[in-house]
Amino acid sequence: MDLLLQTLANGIVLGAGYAVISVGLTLVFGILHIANFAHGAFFALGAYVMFLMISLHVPYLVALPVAVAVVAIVGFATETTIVRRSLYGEGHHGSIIVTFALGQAMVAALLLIFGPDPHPVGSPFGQSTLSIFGLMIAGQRAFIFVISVLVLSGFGVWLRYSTKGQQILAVAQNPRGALYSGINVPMIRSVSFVLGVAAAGLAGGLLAPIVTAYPTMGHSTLITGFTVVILGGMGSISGAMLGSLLMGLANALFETYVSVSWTPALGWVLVIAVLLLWPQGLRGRAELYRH
Amino acid sequence: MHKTPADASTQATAATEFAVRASDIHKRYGGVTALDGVSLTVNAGEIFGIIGPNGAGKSTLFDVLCGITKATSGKVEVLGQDVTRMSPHLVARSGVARTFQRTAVFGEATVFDNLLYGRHSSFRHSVIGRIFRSPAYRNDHGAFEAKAREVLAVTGLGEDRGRLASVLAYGVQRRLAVAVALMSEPKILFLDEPAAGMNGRETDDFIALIRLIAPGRTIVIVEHDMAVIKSLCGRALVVVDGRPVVVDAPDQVFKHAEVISAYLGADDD
Amino acid sequence: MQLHFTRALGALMLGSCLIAPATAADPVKIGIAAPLSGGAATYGHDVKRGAELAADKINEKGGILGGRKIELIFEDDKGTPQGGVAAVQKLISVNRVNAITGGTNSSVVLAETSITRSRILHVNGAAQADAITDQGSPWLFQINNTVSANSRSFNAYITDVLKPKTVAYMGENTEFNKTVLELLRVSLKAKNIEIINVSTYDADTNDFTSIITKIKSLKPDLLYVSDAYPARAAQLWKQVRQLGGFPKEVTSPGVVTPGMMNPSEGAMDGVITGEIFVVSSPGEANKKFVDDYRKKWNVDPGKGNLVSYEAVILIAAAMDKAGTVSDYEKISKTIRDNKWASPRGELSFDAKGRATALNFYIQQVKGGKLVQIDQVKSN
Amino acid sequence: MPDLPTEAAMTAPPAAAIPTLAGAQGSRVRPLAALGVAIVAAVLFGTLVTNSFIVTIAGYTCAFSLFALSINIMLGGLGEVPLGQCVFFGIGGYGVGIGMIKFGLPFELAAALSMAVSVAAAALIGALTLRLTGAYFSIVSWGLSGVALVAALNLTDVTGGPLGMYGFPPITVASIPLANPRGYFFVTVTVLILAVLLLHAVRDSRFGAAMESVRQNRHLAQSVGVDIFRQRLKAFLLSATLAALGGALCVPYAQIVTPEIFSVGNTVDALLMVLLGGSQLLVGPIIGAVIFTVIPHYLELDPNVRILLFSTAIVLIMIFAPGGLHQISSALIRRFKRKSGAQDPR
Repeated sequence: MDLLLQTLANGIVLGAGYAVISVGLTLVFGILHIANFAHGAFFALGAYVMFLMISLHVPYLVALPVAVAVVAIVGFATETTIVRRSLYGEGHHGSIIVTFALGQAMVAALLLIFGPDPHPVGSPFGQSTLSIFGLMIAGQRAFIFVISVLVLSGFGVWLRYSTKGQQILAVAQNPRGALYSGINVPMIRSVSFVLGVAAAGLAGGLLAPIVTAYPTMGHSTLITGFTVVILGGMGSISGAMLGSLLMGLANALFETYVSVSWTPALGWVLVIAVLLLWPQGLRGRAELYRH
Repeated sequence: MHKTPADASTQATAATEFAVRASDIHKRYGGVTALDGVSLTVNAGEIFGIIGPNGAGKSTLFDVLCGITKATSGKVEVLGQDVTRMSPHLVARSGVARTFQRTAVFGEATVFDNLLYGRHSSFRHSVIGRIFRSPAYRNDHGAFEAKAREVLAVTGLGEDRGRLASVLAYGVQRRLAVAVALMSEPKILFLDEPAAGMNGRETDDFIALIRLIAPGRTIVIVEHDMAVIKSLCGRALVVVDGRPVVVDAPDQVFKHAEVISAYLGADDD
Repeated sequence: MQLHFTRALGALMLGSCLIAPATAADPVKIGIAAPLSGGAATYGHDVKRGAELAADKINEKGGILGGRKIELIFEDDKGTPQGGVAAVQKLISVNRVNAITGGTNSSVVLAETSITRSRILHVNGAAQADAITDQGSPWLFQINNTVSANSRSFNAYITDVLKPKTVAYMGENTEFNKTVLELLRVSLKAKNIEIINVSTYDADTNDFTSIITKIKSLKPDLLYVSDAYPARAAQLWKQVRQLGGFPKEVTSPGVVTPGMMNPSEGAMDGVITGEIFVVSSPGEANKKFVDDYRKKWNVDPGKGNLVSYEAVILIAAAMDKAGTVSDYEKISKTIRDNKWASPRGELSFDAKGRATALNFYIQQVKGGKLVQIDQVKSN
Repeated sequence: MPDLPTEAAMTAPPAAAIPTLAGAQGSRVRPLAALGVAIVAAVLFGTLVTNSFIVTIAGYTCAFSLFALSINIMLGGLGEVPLGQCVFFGIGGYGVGIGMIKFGLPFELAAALSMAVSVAAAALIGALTLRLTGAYFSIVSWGLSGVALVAALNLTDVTGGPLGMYGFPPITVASIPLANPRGYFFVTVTVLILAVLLLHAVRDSRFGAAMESVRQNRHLAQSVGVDIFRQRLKAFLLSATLAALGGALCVPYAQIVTPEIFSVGNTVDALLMVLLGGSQLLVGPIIGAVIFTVIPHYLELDPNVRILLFSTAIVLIMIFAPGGLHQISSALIRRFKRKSGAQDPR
């Protein structure tokens, strides 16, 4: 029984981590209709900025926003130099390849600058462990859980009630209509891209103390992100949240009660099953992937 | 041969067999009702117009008629066969061709290849047949060449056969779209706002083209440009807010009160 | 069969290898195929550093064969078999190297041997899979202990000294870890110690909380972790620590590196492991190696650095003694018939071309450093 | 249909002759002449080049080009990015490995069987995934390759587990030993040429035309009677067959088949080849493959710098010349023609 409760707790905390990773991915897909295969690289970038800050003795809680800002800036540069020029309008075909190549380039760059070895990223919560009625939760994970709940709910409120947020939703619903109704669609697009990438940076900064910083760290993250996002329905933020929770619980339960070695396959099996039942994913909208 | 409203109506009464018959079509997207109980009958051999203000549901009706979108309820018969649930490519193979408002042609291909693609449904040869030049392949081949020559002549695209569709002038692209449709030797031809964005000369040429290809075919046109409807159609259906208002000769329908109010009300482009 | 076919290969390619006879002044080229890009690049680094130190040492002494210097040529094996084959092919046919070494990933080295067998001298530095030298091949040698050699020594220590009642195992799903697990099962069974849980995860796993939670719920006496990838192992131990740890904790022999201990930030303290080399081990040779290494790279050497160092030294010394750089029959015989000085003492090679370390050190992580706590005869 | 193009080219204004991105146009370079050149070049290369490294790499490049071609059936043919294509590449490799080592089959038979298995797998996967398009298709197929990798790692009895299948008996095709670099090269290059001929025929067939029409304008294609799903499935099956063949022919090179064969890295390499050469040119992937495999061996660069350069190149290509080198070269040719006073197209 304890085991079950602990497993569920692990699953939820894990899901919170997935949520931070996937929110940016789903936002970018929803607004720009781009599956950003460079998301993992931006995640790694965020972790490395944290590593630099920490090694400069910047306190963790200060370093985190800095990391997000730096990644956001890089994201903006990418948007103006690459994404805007090549990817808007046309189908997924180009965007997949460009973002994939971009990701590879960034990882190679990280490898050249920082070398292949993993770097520790200290965090005040790094070593501590919370125990709530006998349930053990690593401090950093508890922290991630809190932050992701705060950030995501904040983001949701912002989308719903701020003008810009509503414009973003409008563009996601119907770009042409938004254009006619006088919304500056290109601007909304770059805003969304930067937001999405910044979210990846945040995820990197949050998870770095757990997974350490190494160049190829984004790979598995990207895979998790995509499974979660497809499960929830690409472009749907609530779907991503739902998907994260489900995937977190599913992984935890499967690892504890079934088989660890087959867990990596579980996510994809779930994804395919879901897509067969609900072709747009749990919360997705059809037009998002209609040709 | 140019149909006047008069001989169209006589034909309408005379004709017993119909080309398209839709009965009580309803179409809903989520909460929105696009079509609300539309029924219509298009007689074989006539040129039939569908008009109405923007967002009246013309295009939806059009898509339902030629099988691209499926009606929520109601029945569509084309050439005597029920196509209500039939998948689009099968509808196409049963002798129905159409043009589109926007994505009109195969842009990256030459005019000639556009015709080739248009011929798909009447080809029979396999890849193996292609390699060994099987009789089936040679038949397809001959038939295609003959048809292509004819269509190129009719649509006056002979000069442009080697050009990329995307580099052609707009009016020419429209003629190419019709040419592609003609390659499948359709009994019924659906034209979705064919004259939209054409200048006067292009429009006149286009009207001439339609008259040229009309004989032996049924043609259904959705169009804003009343001049086109008036000069081509024997009868026209007016759709307003997803409901059929009146079917009559084009110059008659505008005497209808509801039509007038609808057109004055709606800001037409 | 195998041999037969590669003879054909050798015969065919030799022609292209032995053009332009070398003169006394030409350097002796040693080709090093190692992962320099991608996820395994961290191992490639170890190889590079060890090998370069060795080359420096030899060339300081004026090279071999009356003044021929050692020249190292590195090629990226990308950590994949295809990459390894391409790298070795190129080193042999384009760079015209006189011997091949490097190699960290077993499946990569295994692929490489299909090219080098009966064609060129191949000294495998770090890769541990028994499969590499099992078929035995006249010109193929292995410096590092095989997995089984290491495990036999280490498991003996577990069963005879640590004497746990129950054991839980977790490790990555690789050939190396699979072998470790099999051997562990055998030795535990012999002393009828129960192995109560086995969890093998794949390369992309970075969250172990549920695995650890489950294992903790089974309250094992000893946790055996088998994971050679520094980044992941560091995360794993952190998470073990955060969930309270286990009475006895050991990790598979021959995998603990500074690159693993530093990022673990003390989480590995108390973990016991075994190794064929330890910085603090006695002996002039070892002290000298460690000092030289610190001087060149100002970090402590690890096993990965040591074996690639030894590989280069061995190749050079053997060529020198045999008085040839291309008569591999003769060089190989020389290697088999003699004992070779190394920081670990005198190495000798058995019929399959495997060197067996003289000593096997049981070590424990203390304050982020490996400290020797026991020493068993390697068998 | 080869007669038509030439006939078209004759009667059409010179504009018809300008190279374009259009699929059918790509095949209008007099096929027989091209074939002759290819054969002569292959024979000369195979007989004159003595450096065994280059000959072996060439053989491997031909084998891998088959995989690139199969990717291009999906990319150039359907406009999809099949990140999971390595599944079929891997089936080809494991098919040979299991067939030869576990069942002692001859290479040819093992390869044929692996192709059959690959087609069966493609039929199943296609039924599941081909109704998806764009990013959905790419990601899900990628995921399936992940599943394949996990399976290869864990089904030790079948796949040999993490260390895979190794210790092959001598591999021969029609009693040509593939251990011999020349033998390997001639076999792979022959298969490659045959494959290109097949694809050329496909492109000019009813199927090819339908595929191209779907890629360019699926709605219009549907409205002229093309069954989109069926065409996509046929293309998928064809590409799976080629991928398996490529995977099988790569085995003699590495002499080992490991689970990494299912890693997306292989797909990405092939994708880069296709993009370098140009996805709309029939032999584009092969050109790309040559550039991609040969150049790195002569650039004395840090491997990571190399990756950085290649990836950046891809981004630039996608921004400025989505048609790859093929597009660049034809653009240059056109400019040159204009300069030399040739009639300006259009």
